[in-house]
Amino acid sequence: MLSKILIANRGEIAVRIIAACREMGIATVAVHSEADRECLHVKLADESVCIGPAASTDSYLNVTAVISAAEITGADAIHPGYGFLAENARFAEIASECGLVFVGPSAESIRLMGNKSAARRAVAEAGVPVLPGSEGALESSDHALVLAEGIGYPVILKASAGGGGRGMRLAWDGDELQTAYDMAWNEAEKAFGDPTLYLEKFVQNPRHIEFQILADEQGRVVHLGERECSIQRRHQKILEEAPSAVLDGELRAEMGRAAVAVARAARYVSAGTVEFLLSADKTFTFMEMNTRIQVEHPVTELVTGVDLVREQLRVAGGEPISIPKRRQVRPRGHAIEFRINAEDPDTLRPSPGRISHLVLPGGPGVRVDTHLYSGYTVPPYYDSLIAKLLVYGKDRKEAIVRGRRALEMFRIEGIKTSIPLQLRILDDPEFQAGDFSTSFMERYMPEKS
Amino acid sequence: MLSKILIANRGEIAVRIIAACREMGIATVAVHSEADRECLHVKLADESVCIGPAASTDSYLNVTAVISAAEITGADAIHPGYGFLAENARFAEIASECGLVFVGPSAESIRLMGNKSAARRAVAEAGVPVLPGSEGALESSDHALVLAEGIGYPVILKASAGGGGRGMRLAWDGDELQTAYDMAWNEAEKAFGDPTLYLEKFVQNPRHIEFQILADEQGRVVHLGERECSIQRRHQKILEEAPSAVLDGELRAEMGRAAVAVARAARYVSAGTVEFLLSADKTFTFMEMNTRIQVEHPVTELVTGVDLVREQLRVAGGEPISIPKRRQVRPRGHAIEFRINAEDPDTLRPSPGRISHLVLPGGPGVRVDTHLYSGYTVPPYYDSLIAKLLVYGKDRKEAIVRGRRALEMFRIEGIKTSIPLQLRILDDPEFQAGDFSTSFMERYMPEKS
Amino acid sequence: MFKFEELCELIRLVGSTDVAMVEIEHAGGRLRIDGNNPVPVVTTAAAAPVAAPVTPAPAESAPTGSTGGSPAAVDAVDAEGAEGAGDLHYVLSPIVGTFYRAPNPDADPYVKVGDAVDSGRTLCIVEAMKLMNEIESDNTGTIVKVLAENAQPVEFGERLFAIRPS
Amino acid sequence: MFKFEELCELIRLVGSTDVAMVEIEHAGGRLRIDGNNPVPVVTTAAAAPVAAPVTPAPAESAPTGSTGGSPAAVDAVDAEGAEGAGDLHYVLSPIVGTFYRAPNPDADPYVKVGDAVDSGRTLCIVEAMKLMNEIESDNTGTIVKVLAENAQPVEFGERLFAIRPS
Repeated sequence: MLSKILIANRGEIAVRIIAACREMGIATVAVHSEADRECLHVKLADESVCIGPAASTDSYLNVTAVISAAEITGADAIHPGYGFLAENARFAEIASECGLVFVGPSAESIRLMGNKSAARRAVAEAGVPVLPGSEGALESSDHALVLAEGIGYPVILKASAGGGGRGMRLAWDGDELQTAYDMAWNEAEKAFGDPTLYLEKFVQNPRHIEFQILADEQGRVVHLGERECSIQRRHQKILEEAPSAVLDGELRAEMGRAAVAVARAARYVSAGTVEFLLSADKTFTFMEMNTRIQVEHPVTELVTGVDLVREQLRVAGGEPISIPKRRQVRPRGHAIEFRINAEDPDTLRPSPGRISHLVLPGGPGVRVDTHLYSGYTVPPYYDSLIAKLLVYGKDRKEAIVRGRRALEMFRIEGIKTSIPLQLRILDDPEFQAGDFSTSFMERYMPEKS
Repeated sequence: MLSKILIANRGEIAVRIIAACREMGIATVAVHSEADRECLHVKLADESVCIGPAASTDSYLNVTAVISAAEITGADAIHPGYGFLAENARFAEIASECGLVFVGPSAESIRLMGNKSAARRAVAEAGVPVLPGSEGALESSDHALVLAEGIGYPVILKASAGGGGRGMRLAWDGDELQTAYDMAWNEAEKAFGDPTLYLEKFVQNPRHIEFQILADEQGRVVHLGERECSIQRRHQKILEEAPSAVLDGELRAEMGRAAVAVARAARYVSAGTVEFLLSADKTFTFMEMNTRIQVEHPVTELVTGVDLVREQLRVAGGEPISIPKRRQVRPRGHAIEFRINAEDPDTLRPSPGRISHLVLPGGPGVRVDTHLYSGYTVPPYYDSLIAKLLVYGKDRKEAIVRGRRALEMFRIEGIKTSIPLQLRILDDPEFQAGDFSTSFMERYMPEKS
Repeated sequence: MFKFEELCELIRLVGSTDVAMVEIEHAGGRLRIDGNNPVPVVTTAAAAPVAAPVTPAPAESAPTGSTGGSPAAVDAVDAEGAEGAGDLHYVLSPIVGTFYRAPNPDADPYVKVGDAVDSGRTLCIVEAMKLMNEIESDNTGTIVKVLAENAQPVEFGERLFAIRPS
Repeated sequence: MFKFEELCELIRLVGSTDVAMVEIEHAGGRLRIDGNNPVPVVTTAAAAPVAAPVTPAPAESAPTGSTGGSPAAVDAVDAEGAEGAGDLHYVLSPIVGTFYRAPNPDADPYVKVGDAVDSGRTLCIVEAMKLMNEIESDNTGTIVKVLAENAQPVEFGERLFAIRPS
């Protein structure tokens, strides 16, 4: 059992972790940059430590500062949240070396799943479908051309060390592939310091479906069903829901088994997410595994009643998952998460600034996870996510109706937010029909200038 | 189906009704006094009308002003909320005469249940146990003495027109009853303009258990289980929960049947509540019926998933209750409501004023129904209830743990609130054990000065 | 300019009310106190010797989204602008209802702009629940502006007429 | 324009109410106090006879509930009070860690109050992850106060020493 946790993160996820810790009787230490003195997680934690200046490279990404803060406060564990150091294998390793429990999987699991081509190979060996593509890293553009001929175009180049869409290039024929190879190589080199590329068949208009996993040290691995995450913009999720409108019981069970197999292949312990591409003909292939708690985890919490952060903390303390062994986790009802970003809903430009007026929606079926308060200034240095509005209804229709009224009753003044964009998505007939793919948001993208 | 509703109330319940209306596509009209221009329900409704000065007798209780506001805005229905005009039979009648749908039961039902001795008689005739006592009004103190000899002391005198503890007097012997009779008569006369009294056996340390009822025009009456409301102070509920720790399935079914019988005896249509006293030996007797939506209705919403205000609006529009006919409503998990009042937690004196800082708790299993926002000034003219914090957990233990952390993460600055008192209740071993009666709060009452 | 205690009192006052800003220039000195309001609305007349013209945003103007209020509020501002605000008297609606300028659709209005009225003179009707309530002037003077529209709803406390007292 | 105590009172007042800004110009002096801002922004004009020391609640002092901050914050205030704040220079901790005044438990402190130090002189050690980081003076002068306690944690940016520059 853990007794004091340092939360190596900020904003809403830090507040969320504090809530879980309080319910478990675990003391909390907040860390913060100089720009985050007034951030809510600092006010709500039992203790706080300033670890550096505003720039996240010097504070939230500063391994020495974070570990040192844990040491001077006597914390026995570190929860990394998402982003920042959450998927940094070296950080997990250092924490362990310093006698601190890392609330997450082992460094080995992080490292394996962080290397996209290695992960792809391990997953394929575990019998989970992957997209046709290169077995490991590409040797040259000629190598890519030969493989692409065999697989058939279109193909996509991805950085082995990649994520967030950088180092990704699509090619519809050999000429395009030749050019794309050099560009992707350079981008990957620049973004990740590692130019290694791999190649995959490109699926047109797929759905992005992910499965929530929980695994404990006792060797139990369970999945808690899927989240539909196809509503994305530049590979950033905007709205997530559960269940997905296109999965039936059989496909859900099959994909769930695959997700568990992936977790087992990675010797995974803790909460994690296995992402799949689902093509129009309902064939699914492994995309990647996220080795952390995710922004959209509350969607699963709402339909399963399982507190994922508490489970994660239990497992980190060496205890087994609390879900009764014989009980199949059976999602009930429908949940939607709306990410509320501090940004202009038309230009998508960040909109930091002072919150002059704030009204959070209440009433049945509504949950708001946020670090906002009236008078708080959203700093320009970090992610623009400022709140997660979650709604729950007995079915998708009720969740959509509830989502609209909650968005309408959510008032944020002083900055621009994505609330108007979310309302437009809800009014979209294709969204309402559940008939969409990852290309859905293209219609809402501002023209590139 | 209703198309535009005037909400003849203010604060959190008006906001709650707006949420339900938005989900049903019903337009809303807020009314407000001059002191409530900045109240949240005014900001969130589609339209608003100022109906009078601060004093509620001149605004929220002003029948002409409310009806007139409905007429000039073209509303087709009036939702009275709770308090104010909610249980005023004459108001319900006038609304109907003016062609407005009154969202609640008929004037006849309100009138019957509003007269405590008449209600008692009707309920007894329906076969529901009532406390031994006078059949209707007492004729004199001698009449009271004779009855009391037969029933056995202690007995309690109550005003027929009463409520909220006024006109109530306890007597342990004939001498006390003689004195109590005159005092209760005078109090009732002063408080309600009607000195009529009735007499009942007094139950020592009972529990206050109430059942939620829904009834439609099609003649269907269902109950949605009980709420445990024994944590009271001066007959004002402070904390409510569901289910009650002392009801087993059999007793719940029996009391539920009794509650349905009461509703049928009152020819009840709409949402309503039947209150029972439950003595230590688990015998229950009818206390009264509240012919309105209640403050604590979200407790039942959390454990049943039924949106009571939406059901109430459906029924008012002539539609049947939406709960499938064959489905027994089976409460799941445990919910607690904490009433947050603007008051000093020690002296219990009201504490109106400006909210200078506000943080609402989020995370799993938390719901906040409130009209507060940072910068809002709580006026001194109305009820001190400013927020309802609701928590849900898989069992009572989890709900209590979650309640504590949510209360700790609920920050209200600028006024005093009952949050510290609620935390003290949660820490009470007898509360935690579920072992309490309506006398529980006596230990937390300030000394009378 | 001010004593120290007076200054403190002023700051407390601004901080505890909804005033957005107070600015004072006097004898070469200048004082400005900004309150915490989203909308800056307080202005003072230029070189005025302190005191009077600290007129906050009129509380009587109808809130946004209000039913019958918006046109009236606009008119009220016009009236103030056109005529110089300080010396006008406003007749307010004592009830919620529908405003009528005449006793029946075919009759002449009770009063029109330019009319001299005595205190107690009937100015209009506000109908509520089928009852015709005659509204009387509570001042003596000249009707400068009619601020509500015939047959339109009015709120409690809404401005109906502007009168220049005589 | 104001006495020092009066000025402090004013600042406290602005800080505790919802006033956003107070600006005063008088007899060639100018005072401006911004309230309610995350960034401290008090400035005074040079001409004012108010002197410099309008140092607001130091932003560097640790927030409530902070780990190692409280005693240091108290000391810092002492130092200001005792010595007249404006001309002091503070050496801040460039990292999170544990503060040591001496290279080892048996050794003498690197410096003590009253010592003259040059820029570049080692003042203390802040240990982070078993690494002993020598912290050097970034100014030349006299040590007026040691603001952190030996073997106690310090935050990033926390004040370690007060130096009167020479």
